[in-house]
Amino acid sequence: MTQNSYSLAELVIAACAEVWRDNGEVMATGIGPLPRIGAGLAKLSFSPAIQTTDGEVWYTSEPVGPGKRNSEPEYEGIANYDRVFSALWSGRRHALVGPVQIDRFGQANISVIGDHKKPKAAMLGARGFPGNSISHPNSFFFPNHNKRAFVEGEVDFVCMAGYNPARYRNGQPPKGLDLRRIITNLCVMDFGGPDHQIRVISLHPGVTFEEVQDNTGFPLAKIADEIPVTPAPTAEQLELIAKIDPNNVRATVFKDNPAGDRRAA
Amino acid sequence: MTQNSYSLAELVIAACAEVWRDNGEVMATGIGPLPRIGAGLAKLSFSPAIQTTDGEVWYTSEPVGPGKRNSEPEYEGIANYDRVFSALWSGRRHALVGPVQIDRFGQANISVIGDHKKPKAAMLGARGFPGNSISHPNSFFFPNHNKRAFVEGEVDFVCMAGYNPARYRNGQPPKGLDLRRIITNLCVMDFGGPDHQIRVISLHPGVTFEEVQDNTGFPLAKIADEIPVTPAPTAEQLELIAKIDPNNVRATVFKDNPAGDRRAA
Amino acid sequence: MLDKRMTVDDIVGQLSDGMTIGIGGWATRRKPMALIRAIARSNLKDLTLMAGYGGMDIGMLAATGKIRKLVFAFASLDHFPLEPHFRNARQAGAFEVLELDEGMYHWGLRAGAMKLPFLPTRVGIGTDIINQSGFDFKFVKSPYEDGEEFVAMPALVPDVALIHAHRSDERGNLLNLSVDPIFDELLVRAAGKSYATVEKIVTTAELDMKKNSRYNLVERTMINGVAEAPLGAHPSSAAPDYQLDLKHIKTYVESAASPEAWAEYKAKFIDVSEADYQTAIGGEEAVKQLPVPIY
Amino acid sequence: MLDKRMTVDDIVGQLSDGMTIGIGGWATRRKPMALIRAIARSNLKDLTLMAGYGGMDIGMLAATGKIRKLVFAFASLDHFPLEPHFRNARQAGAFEVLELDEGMYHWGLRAGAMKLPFLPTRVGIGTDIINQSGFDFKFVKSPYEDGEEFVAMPALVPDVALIHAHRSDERGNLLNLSVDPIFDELLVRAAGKSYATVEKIVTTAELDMKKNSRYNLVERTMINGVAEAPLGAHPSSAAPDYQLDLKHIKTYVESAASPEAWAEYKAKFIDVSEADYQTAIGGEEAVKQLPVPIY
Repeated sequence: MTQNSYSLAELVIAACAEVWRDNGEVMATGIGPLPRIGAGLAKLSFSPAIQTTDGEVWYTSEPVGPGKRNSEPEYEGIANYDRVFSALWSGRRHALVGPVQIDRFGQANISVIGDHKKPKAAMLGARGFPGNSISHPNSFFFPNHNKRAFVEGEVDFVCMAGYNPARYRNGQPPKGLDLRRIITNLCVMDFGGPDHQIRVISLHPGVTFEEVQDNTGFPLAKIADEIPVTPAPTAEQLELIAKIDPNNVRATVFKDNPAGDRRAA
Repeated sequence: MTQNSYSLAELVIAACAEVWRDNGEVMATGIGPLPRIGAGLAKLSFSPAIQTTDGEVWYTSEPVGPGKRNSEPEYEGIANYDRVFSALWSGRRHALVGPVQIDRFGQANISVIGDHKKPKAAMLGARGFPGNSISHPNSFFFPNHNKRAFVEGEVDFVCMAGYNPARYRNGQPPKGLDLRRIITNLCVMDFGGPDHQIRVISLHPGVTFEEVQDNTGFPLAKIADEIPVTPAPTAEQLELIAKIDPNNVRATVFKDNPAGDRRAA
Repeated sequence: MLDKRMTVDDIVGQLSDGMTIGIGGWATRRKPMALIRAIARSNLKDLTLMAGYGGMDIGMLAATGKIRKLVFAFASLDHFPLEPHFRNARQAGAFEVLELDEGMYHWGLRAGAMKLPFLPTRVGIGTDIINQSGFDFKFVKSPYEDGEEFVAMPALVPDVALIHAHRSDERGNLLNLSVDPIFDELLVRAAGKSYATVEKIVTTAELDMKKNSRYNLVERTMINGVAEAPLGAHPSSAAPDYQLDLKHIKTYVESAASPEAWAEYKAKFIDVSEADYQTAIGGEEAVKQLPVPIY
Repeated sequence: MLDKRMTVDDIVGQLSDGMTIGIGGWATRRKPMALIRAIARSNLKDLTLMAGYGGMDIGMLAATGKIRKLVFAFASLDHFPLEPHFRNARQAGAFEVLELDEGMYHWGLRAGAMKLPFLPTRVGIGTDIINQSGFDFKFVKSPYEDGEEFVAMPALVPDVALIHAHRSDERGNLLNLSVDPIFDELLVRAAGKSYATVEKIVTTAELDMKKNSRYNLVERTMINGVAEAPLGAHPSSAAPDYQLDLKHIKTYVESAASPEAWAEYKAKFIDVSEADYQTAIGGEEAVKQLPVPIY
């Protein structure tokens, strides 16, 4: 296995896994194949205490990847709907979700594009985003880093609260608001800039800051003048990823399943 | 079976049953043997829709009397602790309980006699009395009608709210407060006097209003100048009572199990 | 004895124009679809639909023009994330909406169940949920030292709740045998009246309540009527009795492509008796053999 | 792998003077008595005890002088309605109290579980509950048209919750197999940390979670440690594993008659190891044969 033999999906999975490092014993929810496999990777390596589900209603002893299963996993507990709220309101959860839009404040949208009363595009509805956002840590995954996702102004309908002082009657978000990381097809970002400004903390191999900035509707901060490269998944991580995702669903997320290191392309 | 062949306990049971007449489909809770048998009697005769329990955690298809059972009753539903509160907060319950003290406002006490910080007698604690009192109809049973039970001033610790305007910030009790009847060894009373004054609505056979008033710490109203006699249980009712209480626990409630019609004594 | 048995049409007969109707289940799980179809073919109009965890219940009543206002947190067919008929109607501005967080929705039901006008929550703060024209959200301040300010989530109080369960006796003692009961209990407690369709009405003894106590959804005093409606949740699931019907859901999704496609779906699957519906979907045999879906 | 196994003494070692300790169970059901006995023989002092649905937990810690303040709704031994040691201590003014309604108590736990400082309720209005020196109850007004005023029930937040359950695996995945779980789930969610004694620690597979999901008390992230303590609820019940021990409870009740009687009870049943305790009560065989009580 050469150093470059990992896909962009696998790079993203490893970056997703990192969000659950040092979280303690929390419910780890990864929405979509790559975040879900990422949660599994975290659990099988550096965060064994996190609780992951089968994607439906059970906490399982081992991570369950997307797609068909060869055998029934061992269930360690019930994660029914009521209990998910009990867990999330307690703060003992970290979700990695995939909104349609996000803005400079970390405000995120899955409800509508356009006017809420008569939208250009009606999507899911707010789901649990409002409660998640002010109760427990949240991170984000965007498969297509562009200005339609990273919008210039505010998102069209704020489903997830963010660091926008104008949205709070006392200027301060509830103390549960804790936005952590944004993983995209180009880079990894966090909210560690001045006043929670979104900043690039690593660039995927072969991606430049300018490329990221050009595809983002608002100015980004940098963790350093020289932004690190997103760490390649280790051989051990690639093995664990293959174990969690035997159906290779990860290969279907990005068009043509590109290599993780685009310098090699 | 002659007209007088019923015990005071059976008279009281029939009077207890009456509290659940025309209540619709509610949870009927009778605390203590006579109220419990009374609830069963109501269910087997004029109020078949009420729900009664086995005294522990199950709703049963047929009433379950006190003491040993010959067979397991048919369970129709679960009445676990959580669900009891759901039922009572909904208002769909009528409880018939036996406090230690009650006052002219219907305020009732099962917590302490004397000072709450260092009581002369510590009893149960408030239990669910505060919530019951302002959520659903309540009635009362007192086996010994005397001035220690029907106190002159307010009860020593108000566990159940009553019709005492001074206790309400706006002078009005919550609309759920609905005190219905008081059944004792001497009479049946309700709260139908002026300003919810407690009034005698029937006297047990052989009991005079003066006897009741002399044993009550506050002035009572009368339903009429000629107070009716508490109706004797019918032959059919006595049969049902015997069916519900095959262990004859009812005979142990009043000392020497007196006759219901004390004129015959 | 108490006998609460009714037909599906009897239940729909209890509804009237302008009512607020709460729907149980979740997206593609235990939706009372026999009732939804009966409402869709009725003359009812101007309904306020409370369907926090919505799926085809919203879509079908949207497509048949029954909804004046929708209270919801999402509309989805899960495996098909977007509910196409909901989508068409929303994009046409066909009805008012009050969009809520999923947790706010059941918190509002809990307020209704407890006969409280509101319950405090942080949920909604910082979002557009509390800036909608659909409701004027008020705030409430903690009277204790913390002094924190909360959204006052108003009680959600449907006039009528409609749910689907697995078993009932004549008296309305219900079993919901699903692994996840969702929030049907709170919905029933919040509503003025509640009606349930069930897969099968059995004797009280057959409920085997001693074994099944944790599946007893709610006490019977909260249930005003029960109708036997086998496969009444189809094409959503009533597991363990049967799974969702992904093929049928796909047909339904495709029916949103054009008015003609919808007319065809409606003629075949809505404007027919439940007996004919069951024949059209391949009968009980086929439904009971649907595979367990993968999530 | 995650291993949360501890001993009863390990758990008591996590407690310290002045802490607020919440106790699960109800009167004579699933009281964590092995832990209560261990606290009773420890040097711990000045505890605030939250035992809404109290029994011997309150009585034993009252009789051994551990309680500085008691938060409760009742203390009872059910078949013996009055808890005699609680009674003696109360009548001696031995500790402060905050007396609550049973429903207020779990409503306060729910506030704690949801990280809210209070929840509104009508309960307490018109009673002396809200006039006690133990807490300065505040009021909160509905911000909607009704304008109704409510008691603001403060969150109950124990530093540590102690509960007894039936099974656990090493990771703290719990089964509470009782017909009625009471409010142990809310207590655990409200507390800063939670520890459980269980009848038996088994493998995760042996929990048979697929069959027992509705008996899974709470997710393991809420459980900080588990100790195997067979008969750990005795003399209260841990049905279906065993019933309450009415004879032992009678002995306990009688031990309140005099300081000598109490000294004798304490020497025999508290100041001993759990192994000796089990011998003193006749061993597992005897306890497992206790009859089902009649209510």
